[in-house]
Amino acid sequence: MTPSTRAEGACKNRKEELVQIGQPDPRAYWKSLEQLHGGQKPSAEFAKGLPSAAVTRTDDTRRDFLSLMGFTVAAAGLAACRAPVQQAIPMLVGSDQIVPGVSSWYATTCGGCPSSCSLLVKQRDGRPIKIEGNDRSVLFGGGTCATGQATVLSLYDGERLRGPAWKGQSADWRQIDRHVSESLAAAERSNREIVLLSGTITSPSMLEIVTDWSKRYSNFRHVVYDAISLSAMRAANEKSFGRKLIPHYWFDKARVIVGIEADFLGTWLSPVEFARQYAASRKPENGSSLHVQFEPGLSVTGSNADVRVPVAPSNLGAVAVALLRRIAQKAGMAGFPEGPEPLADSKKLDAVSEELWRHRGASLVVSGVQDESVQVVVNALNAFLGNIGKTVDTARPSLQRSGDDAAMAELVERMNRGEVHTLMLHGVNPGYDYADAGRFLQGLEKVTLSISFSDRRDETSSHAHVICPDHHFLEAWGDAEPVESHFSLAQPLIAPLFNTRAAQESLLMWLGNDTSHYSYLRSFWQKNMFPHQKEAASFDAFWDRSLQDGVVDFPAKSAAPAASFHGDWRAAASGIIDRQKQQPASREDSYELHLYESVAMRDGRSANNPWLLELPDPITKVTWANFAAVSPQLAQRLSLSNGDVIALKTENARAELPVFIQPGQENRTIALAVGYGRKQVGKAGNNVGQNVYPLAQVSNGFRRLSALNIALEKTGRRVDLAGTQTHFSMEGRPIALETTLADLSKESAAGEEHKATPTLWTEQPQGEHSWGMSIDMNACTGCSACVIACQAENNVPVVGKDQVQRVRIMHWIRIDHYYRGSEDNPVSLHQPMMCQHCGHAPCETVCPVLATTTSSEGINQQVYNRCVGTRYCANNCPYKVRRFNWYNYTENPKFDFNMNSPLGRLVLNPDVVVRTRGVMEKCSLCVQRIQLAKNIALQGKRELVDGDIKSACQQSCPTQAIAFGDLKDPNSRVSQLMKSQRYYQVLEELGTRPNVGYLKKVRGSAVI
Amino acid sequence: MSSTTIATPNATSNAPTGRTGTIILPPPAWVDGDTSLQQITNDIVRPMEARPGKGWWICFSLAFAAFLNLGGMVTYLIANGIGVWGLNNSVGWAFDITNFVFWIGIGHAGTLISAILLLFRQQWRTSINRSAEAMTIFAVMCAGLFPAIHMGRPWDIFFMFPYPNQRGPLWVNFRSPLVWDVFAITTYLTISLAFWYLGMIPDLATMRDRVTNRIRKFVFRVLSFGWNGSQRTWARYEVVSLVLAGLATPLVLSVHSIVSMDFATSLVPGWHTTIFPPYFVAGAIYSGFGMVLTLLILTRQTMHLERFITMRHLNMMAKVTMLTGMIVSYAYLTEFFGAWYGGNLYERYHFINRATGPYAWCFYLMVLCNVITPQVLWSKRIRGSVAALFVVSILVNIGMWFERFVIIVVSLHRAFLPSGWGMFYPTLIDVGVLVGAFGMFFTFFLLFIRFLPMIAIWEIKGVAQQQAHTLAVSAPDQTSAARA
Amino acid sequence: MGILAVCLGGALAAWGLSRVGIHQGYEPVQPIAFPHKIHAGDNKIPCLYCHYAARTSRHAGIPPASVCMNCHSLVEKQTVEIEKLKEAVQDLRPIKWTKIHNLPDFVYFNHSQHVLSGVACQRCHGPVEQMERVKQFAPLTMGWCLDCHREHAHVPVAAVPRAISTVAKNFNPVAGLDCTSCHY
Amino acid sequence: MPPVPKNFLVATFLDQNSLLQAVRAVRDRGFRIFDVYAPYPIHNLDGEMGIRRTRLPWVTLGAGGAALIFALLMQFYTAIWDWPLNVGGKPANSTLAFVPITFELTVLIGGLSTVAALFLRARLFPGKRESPMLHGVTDNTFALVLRIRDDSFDAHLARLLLEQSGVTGVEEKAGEL
Repeated sequence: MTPSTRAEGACKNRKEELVQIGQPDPRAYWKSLEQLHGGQKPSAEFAKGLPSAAVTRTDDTRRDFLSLMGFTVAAAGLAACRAPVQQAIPMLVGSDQIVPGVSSWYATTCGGCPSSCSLLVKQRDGRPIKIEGNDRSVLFGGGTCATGQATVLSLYDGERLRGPAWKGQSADWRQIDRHVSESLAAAERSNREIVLLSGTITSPSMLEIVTDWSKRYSNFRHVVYDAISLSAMRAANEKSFGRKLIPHYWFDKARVIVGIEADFLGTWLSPVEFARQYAASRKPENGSSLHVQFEPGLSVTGSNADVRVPVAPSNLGAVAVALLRRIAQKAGMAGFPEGPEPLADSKKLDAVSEELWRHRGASLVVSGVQDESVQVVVNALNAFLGNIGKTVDTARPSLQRSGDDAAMAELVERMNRGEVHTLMLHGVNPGYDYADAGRFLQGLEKVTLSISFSDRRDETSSHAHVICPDHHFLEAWGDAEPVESHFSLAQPLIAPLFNTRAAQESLLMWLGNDTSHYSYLRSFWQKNMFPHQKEAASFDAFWDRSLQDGVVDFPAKSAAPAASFHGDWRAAASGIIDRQKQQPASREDSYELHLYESVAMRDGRSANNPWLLELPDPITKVTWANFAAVSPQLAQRLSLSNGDVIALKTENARAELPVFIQPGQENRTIALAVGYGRKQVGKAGNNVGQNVYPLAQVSNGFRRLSALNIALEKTGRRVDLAGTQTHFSMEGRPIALETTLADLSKESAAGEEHKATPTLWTEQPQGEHSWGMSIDMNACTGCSACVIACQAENNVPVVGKDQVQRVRIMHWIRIDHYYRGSEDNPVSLHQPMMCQHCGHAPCETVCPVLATTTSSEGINQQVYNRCVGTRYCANNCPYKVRRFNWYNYTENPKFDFNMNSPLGRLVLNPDVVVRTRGVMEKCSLCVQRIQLAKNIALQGKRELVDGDIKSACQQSCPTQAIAFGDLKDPNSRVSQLMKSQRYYQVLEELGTRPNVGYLKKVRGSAVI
Repeated sequence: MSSTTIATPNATSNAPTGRTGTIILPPPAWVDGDTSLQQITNDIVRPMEARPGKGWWICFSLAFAAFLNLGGMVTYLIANGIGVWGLNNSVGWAFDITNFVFWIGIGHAGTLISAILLLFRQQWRTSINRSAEAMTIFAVMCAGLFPAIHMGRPWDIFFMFPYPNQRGPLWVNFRSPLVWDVFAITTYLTISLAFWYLGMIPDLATMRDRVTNRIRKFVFRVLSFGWNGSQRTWARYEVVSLVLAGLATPLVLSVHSIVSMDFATSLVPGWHTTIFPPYFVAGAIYSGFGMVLTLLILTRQTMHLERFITMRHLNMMAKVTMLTGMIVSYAYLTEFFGAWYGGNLYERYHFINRATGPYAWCFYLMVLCNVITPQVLWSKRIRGSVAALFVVSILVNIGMWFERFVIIVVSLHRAFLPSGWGMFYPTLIDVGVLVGAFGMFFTFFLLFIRFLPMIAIWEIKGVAQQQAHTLAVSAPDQTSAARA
Repeated sequence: MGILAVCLGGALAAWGLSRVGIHQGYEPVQPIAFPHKIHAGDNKIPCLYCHYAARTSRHAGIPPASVCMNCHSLVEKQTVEIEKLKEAVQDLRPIKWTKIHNLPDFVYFNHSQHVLSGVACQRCHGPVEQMERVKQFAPLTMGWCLDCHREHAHVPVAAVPRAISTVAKNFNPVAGLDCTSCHY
Repeated sequence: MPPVPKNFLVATFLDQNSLLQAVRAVRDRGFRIFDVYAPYPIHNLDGEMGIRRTRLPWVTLGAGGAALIFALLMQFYTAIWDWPLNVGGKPANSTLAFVPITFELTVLIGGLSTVAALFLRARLFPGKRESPMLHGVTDNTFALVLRIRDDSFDAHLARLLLEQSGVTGVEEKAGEL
């Protein structure tokens, strides 16, 4: 690989090091498959992509200049002096797959969480650099989530293990295989168990390997453990429908959606898919569905609901029961146990049940409460409403969560009793996230051989005897079946960066099967998938097409009719009522806890990903920490202010977190995000926030994400939270506008189209196109996938907590969150905000050096190399979307995130300049994508068509809230949307004439 | 003024006063004591010839330390990036541009005294114009420092100038007030420097003819351009002075107007207002006079120049300060009225926020210093007290610094979208650069009063001669009264 | 005299400053003395035969050694330089060429866009087919780029010989003058 | 070394009034005053000496006017003709925005040219040596200098006239002025 930049000295040497392949030097990375195989070197000029791109270059210019500052007449002679010699090293043997400088796209499956979304990954010069959704997937439809977008950075995580380790010492695979085989033989002879403890496995081929193991070893057991499990739901569904399953939901078919503490738009089960369905059901053109959410803390889902009711965790079951009581009455079911009304305002429940009943068969009740009885009640609700088989699909269930809390608890006990000989840990970290992590680790001590497939020394693997680091999913083959009969393939985008091995391959190896994982996968598909299809004649053709598409869908395995509900809902309901009655009257000083997955951190597995650490929480906009969300009322009563650290105590755990005053928070409940406070994940994520998993209470064998009777005390300490937005009121300004369904229909009658503000100036000459964007605030859920997508696409640096606190976040797109209404339960609005590409841009007029001007195609273009950094443009930008490079964020040890390491810089997009310090930057409407699309059109000798260009944010959006296109093309989607009655431009009264417009948020009919 | 100069004879007129029979009050005497030419020369150059006193050394050490500190701070700033300041995405300018506007404002009094008062033939300017002009130049140098160092990439500052280049050529944006600033400040500094230096040439010649040390003689010879007091040259010289004064007068008004346009042409609530140019000019003169008062009181007391910088001079300056202070106060009122009357949502919020927001204390400090303080100058007793005037002048300086801070930071920190709101907190480097700029200013000023004639010798001579002449002709008996 | 010296010095300094960062005429010695004259000139091998990436990529690319070997495994003539090439291929040792045309990283230049629009290679690289050793022909300054872009901002590249014959006859893209044509 | 011919008659005074008297006296008798040297400008002396009003302001006007035209042309050329960029949708010819720079350049070049013209006209330049003939004129002495040109110069009469008007010393001196 060539140092294409004019890099000298240390910088160059480092790159030279990178060039050395196969050296033991840990910094010697692959840059491409070809490099690894066959000793071919991909060619030269990776201009900007390589580490230290523009930065060194501009420095050189400066160096040239400074060297001439001291000139006299000799300046002329000096001008002849040369910049450092650059070398270009072509491949020895050309490849028809890799043309330097041309990106290719491969379909694969996301390994960021068990939702297993289908992806298309951009590979450039042998490196995956951008994750995008695979729009051929019928489930996920091309959207992604923030976590998925960020997984590409995890690939280049410097904390990943460079190779396998045996008892803390690095070892080679052969050694390890010998040790493990010996140990397994011993295990077989003993009467102790061999256990594979894994997270949810959606891969059918891997499950086949697990089956092979159970066949081979009689004492083998597979235990599935999810940190955030839906174990109770599975158990309840076994009781209700006779099968341990998680149903697959169809939010798009529901006209009334009732959520009882399930953040299905943010984190719950399969958020990308659900967000997509949800947006479809919420289209105002079709008369939006009604969404009612009962939840303790304000979640992304709750912030989108038409009606949101704050309910304490202990009361959620009662709400479900109260709803069921009403529905049962309507359905004519007798014998419903009597109980108190859970809400002060019982009319609300009447209205909700009325709506549900009115939309029988087209409604949906979901709950994430980890309680069997509640889930049975919810199942009963859906059953009585006739939703089973319609919006609740049990015939083709979701396989995205299969954790079993009880089995895990049992395993821990067995381990402690010394009944486990060999324990293999795959995709789990119970040493961090298990409710009683101490007990688990104690048990681990008693295991004869513990093997972890973790990619790093984490809280669990550091206690294991062997670490056999698994590939990152972008380096690995694989498949997934997120929903029954919907398959998604995974293929490697890069040769393994380190001496890692697919866990599947290790498992096969220890079974004595030395086929590669790839051939195992292929033969598995040949055996199990190929026969079910008819299109392809040969398996090779089928395989190639499947690999190219990334997804294969088969009809449901069993054409069984919708499962009938036969759960004992009466018992479940009375159980809940009894529990409610038994509950001690809540004391003044005891509170409830609500634990939730944050959009950025989820269960904590990506905790070393600086992009995610710096992703503002969609609701609170806090980065780099978790916090205790308390209601304004409680804060006032306890005189707490943002940042005051409080201690929360359960019977056996205690956590201290800073307070964040959260409007809409249930008054007696304190909400905490799990996934933070990891101790052994890496330098970026270690000790960020607090681990609150130990606070979770276990009831009836299920770990609930809540706790009762929490003691709260003030510590007197303060921790300043790093929020990217500190003011959540619009102050009565017309910024994020909303309308109602009723008004909308009235307006359509009036039929008034948006008109540009008048101007005194003559129109400037325009080119062939006029790029514009339209953002549907009704579709935007605030999920923040676009933020990370933009960061990945545009080489946006991570700046760290301190800089965020100093209001210096660099994100080009932010999602503004505003509240309206009362503090106790306000209405939320999410407004993505990026450069509005004003036709009459205030920033341009004030730039002294013409570093920012309007292009002939309507883009507000920022030229970094011309910018001198007066920041005048940022001051004069009414949208405050310009971002200044306060420091050098690349190759600066003070910002020790991905851009400070040669490995981390591999993620940079070579088509976008890495900005040096002192220059202004901002959204460019992904101009590199526009140019690329134009060039592709040129290569294809055709005109650009609508949809050729998708901005990174648009591509990632699961709800298609963002439309980008040519405003001059009257048929483009964006032009069509501009004609919408809901179209408006933010602050258009200033005469800025933005090319980015918004569609107003629509509030549902005010039935409730 | 009017009370003492009912019919002051025209300074250039040689008509014997009183000849026409009008009752003429004696003109004010602007030089006390012996008005013999030699004595004037001796008295004025005394500080340059004597060894500097303890007071000078203390002041100089402090100032120079701060100046060195500025060097360190600026080096650190350029080595690390603008991030070492407290600026952020919401508040892109704070101490940097506050200091810039503050120093530019300080400069204005010098030009006003030297140019505008020359055109108005105000003789009291003669004792103070030299040092006021020097103050202008040093202040503009301080001011010029900030636009340079506030840039993210100061090494690219040459991008700001329209020079032929190989980028197309790519020129500059002549619509940007920052480019106007570049031209305005360059012009202002150059013209002020020319004016100052031109005025100093005869005095440099005086020095050349006095000093005996060969090196000093050489230096003064080079600097004095071979001036020999030729009346033919004097005639041209005076005309050129008038021409320069005529040019500098609109220039000084334009400079702060242009600086104000940095704000006025933007659309930030609190900046976007048409009253800024006159408001800023008045503020500049107000702050400049504050600084002139500070400097002259210090120099007068430490260098014993009471003969030339009389209480009457201080009195005049106090009056100008009071007048401009009231103009400034009026502008504050107008801003609030405009916000209320204009009915613009953002503008209104800004002014409510100015008076009640997190930076309200800055606003009230500004009101205290700029609105309340000048009112005490109505009192003749205060105008006659050096100590009181000194305190007032310091308060004026503080108030005017905060005025700029309020305008810049308070406007920026809560602009249009509440999601983009943020607070500015200065860092040590911010404060260090602020202090350092004062260090630079005072270092230069202290060197100036030590090495260059800080009062225009030749102008004082002219005034003193005329004063002696007039008094002798018109009312010799009132001379002592006027002095009292 | 003095004034003249100052003027002369100033002019020289200005000229010197104006040449900073321009490496026109750069003609480094390459590890293998590859003569473009023989290949592209005498033997008339099309530019895009070896620099095939220029058709699809932003980089024209230096041909992999395997491309050289397409001919040199057949052509019998042997020289010291060809021997160097063959050794490198045998040893799997990449050849480190010295890059001649270097644009700053903040400029995005796409070869394929220009090649497909019909810009002849010689327009920027000069008469390479006559060069024994390649040297930088053009100043590669922004002004130089713009000279051509302005010329073809509305008039497609037509007068210049086509580098590639596959460009559709009636598809004549024009040159962009926006900053974002090259800077992003 | 041959004696240098004494070519100037230098009369020195210690007060302005004596000087004025002397000037009138010698002028009345037809002497042409070479120059008067004074520590400060004496305002009513120019007329007495017969000095014409200087034409330097015309330089200001000319240079300022040229600068004005240059500034306008520069801005028109760069912003409209050479490379009109779309800056905030504003028309390329934003004439009003060009006013400040036009004004500043006019003042700058006008002012500097005037100063330069003064230096040229009065032959002032850095390092020019002072004349030893004029001791004290930068301090407290006024000097009236007559040039002894040829035989027609009545040195005696001149001396007489000067001595009558309160002179402190009259001397014939050789040298350059």
